[in-house]
Amino acid sequence: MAYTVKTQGFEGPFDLLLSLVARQKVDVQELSIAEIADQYLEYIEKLQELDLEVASDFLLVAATLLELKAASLLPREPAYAIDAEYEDLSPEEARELLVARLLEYKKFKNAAAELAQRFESESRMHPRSAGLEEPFLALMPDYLADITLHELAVICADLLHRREVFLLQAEHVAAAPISLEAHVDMVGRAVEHSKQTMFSELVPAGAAVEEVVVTFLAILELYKRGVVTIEQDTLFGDIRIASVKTKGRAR
Amino acid sequence: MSEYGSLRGPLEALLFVSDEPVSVMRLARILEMPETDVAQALAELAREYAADERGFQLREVAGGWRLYTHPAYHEMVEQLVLSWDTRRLSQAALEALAVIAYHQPASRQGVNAVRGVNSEAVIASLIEKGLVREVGRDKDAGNAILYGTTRTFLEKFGLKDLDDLPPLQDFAPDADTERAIRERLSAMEGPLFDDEDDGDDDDRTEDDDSGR
Amino acid sequence: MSEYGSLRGPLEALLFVSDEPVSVMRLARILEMPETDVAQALAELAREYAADERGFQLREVAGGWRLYTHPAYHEMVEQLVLSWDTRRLSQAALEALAVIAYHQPASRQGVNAVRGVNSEAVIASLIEKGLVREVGRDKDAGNAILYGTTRTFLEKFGLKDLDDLPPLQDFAPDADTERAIRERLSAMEGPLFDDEDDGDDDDRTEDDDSGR
Repeated sequence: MAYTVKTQGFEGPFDLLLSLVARQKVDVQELSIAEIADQYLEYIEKLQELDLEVASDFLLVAATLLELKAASLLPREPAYAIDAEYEDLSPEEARELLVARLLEYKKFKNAAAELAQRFESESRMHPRSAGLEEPFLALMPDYLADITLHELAVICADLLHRREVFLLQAEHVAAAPISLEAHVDMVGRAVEHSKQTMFSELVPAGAAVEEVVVTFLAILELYKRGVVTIEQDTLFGDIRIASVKTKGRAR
Repeated sequence: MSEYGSLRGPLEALLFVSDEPVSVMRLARILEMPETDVAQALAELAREYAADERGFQLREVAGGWRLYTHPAYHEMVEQLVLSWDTRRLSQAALEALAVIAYHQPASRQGVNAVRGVNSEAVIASLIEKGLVREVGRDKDAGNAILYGTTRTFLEKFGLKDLDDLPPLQDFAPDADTERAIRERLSAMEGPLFDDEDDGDDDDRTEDDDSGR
Repeated sequence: MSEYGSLRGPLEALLFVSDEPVSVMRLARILEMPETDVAQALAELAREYAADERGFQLREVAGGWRLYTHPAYHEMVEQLVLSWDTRRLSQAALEALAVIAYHQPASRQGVNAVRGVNSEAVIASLIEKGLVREVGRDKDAGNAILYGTTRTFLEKFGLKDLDDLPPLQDFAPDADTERAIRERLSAMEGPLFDDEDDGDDDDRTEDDDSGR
């Protein structure tokens, strides 16, 4: 699985899930969160030398897997649910829903492959787009009749602008501005300050799923660095995070 | 056939100067001939080019007819003219495009729902490439922008019209794939249905993970 | 004749995409055939087009061979050109003109790159209108022709000189302008299936087909 994630550019969580499914059983409970987190961090470090698009796909997939994982571990509060649709469903129903969505996605993925093929074969045929022969050029309608300088400038600016937007908005990257390191700092400070804290206190009510996931990641990172201890009394229960320095075991 | 004989020259001349597909209607108007005759002559001409192994071909795309070079000569043609538009479309772009093409008018949310991923940037790039455009608003969904494909889309993908798209059903994963997904998706329980033993009509679904 | 048979297809494809005379030498190099064979095949092809009363002709002009529409059909071609959609033309022409005005001297490839589409024909028409002219060659880019604006351009837009062009920064479009431009751009796209009788589809983008 580590190999899979590393070497392929996936088009989102459904794509990755499909691929995993083709290879092995996928049990969200069994996903190794540490492995994903390690790869995630490793990937971020490499970002500069990598194809941004592929990299952002990976980040998205990693974040989504963590999201799935987090959702399976955390209390089933609305904010933690993967998707509102999955709430209040029995495991069987949830699975059926996911199966349906994967099948639907697979259908479009196949259609996209067909489109790619068409695009490819189409690019081997060149239409004639040579300029008109001289005798006809003068006949072209006077299409610049009422054009003002202002319009001309706006059009040029817009062309450049369109291009910039296109170049800057590498896929997905803009959508996830949450910095893991920032969260690590923030959670680290919070824990240090109050000796111990509960996970539910770290994430404000109504926080975005990404926020929850990154906070969760931050805890794991702090644990890995030996800064905090983590305890969870019951499955799906709240998580107690305590600063290692104080060895606080208050209760 | 004599109709064709008299139409061939003019048709060739008109098609030769056009820089976009020309509709039968427009050709008929200029030629002052019934559209049916013109349409027949066009089809005949296309056949003739193919049969004679010409260097160019006549194809019906995007609601009109247009001359193209024969794909066999692509490499040579590329030595003479720089093709300016060979940027390939990413997998993401193709997926979003497929959803919009088949579900149009489609909202961004609709595309997101199918792909399981935010498609805003991808849609923006499809618009930038002229393949997709805003076609309206969904009053029932907070005035969400609705997208559809453009004529450029039809041209770039060699489609006569939207009905020329292969039926979406053709791309539905087969029963085996479906069962595999169901069985393997989760260790929660065993397979729910294990009595679907339809033969494997196509297994393209299994291993076509398009590497990039 | 068999030589001719194997050369005809490739030759037709190459001539088809060229908008300027192509020399026998160049064709021979691409085809990897002796120049004499190529020259013979060209002459043969020209004869064939004439004998078959094609809509186009192959003529040897200064510098090489080039396809032309047959003069017999010039009136029809004129009608077709006159029927071209002004809005489509103007959008394309304006974009090319804007890019050349602000980035001169600009090569065709440069204009293509900014516009994302081929601009050959558009530039030809701007030259014809006297708004754009060749101003030099780019030695670093295979001697590509460089274009700039003309005095006619300055006069038409009431400019003293090029420094008089409004700075582009002033036109970083705000959201509203951008939307307006975008809508205009997509209106230029034209309806999907019928490309004439445009009527007024300028506001088509708003909400006419949002139902579904």
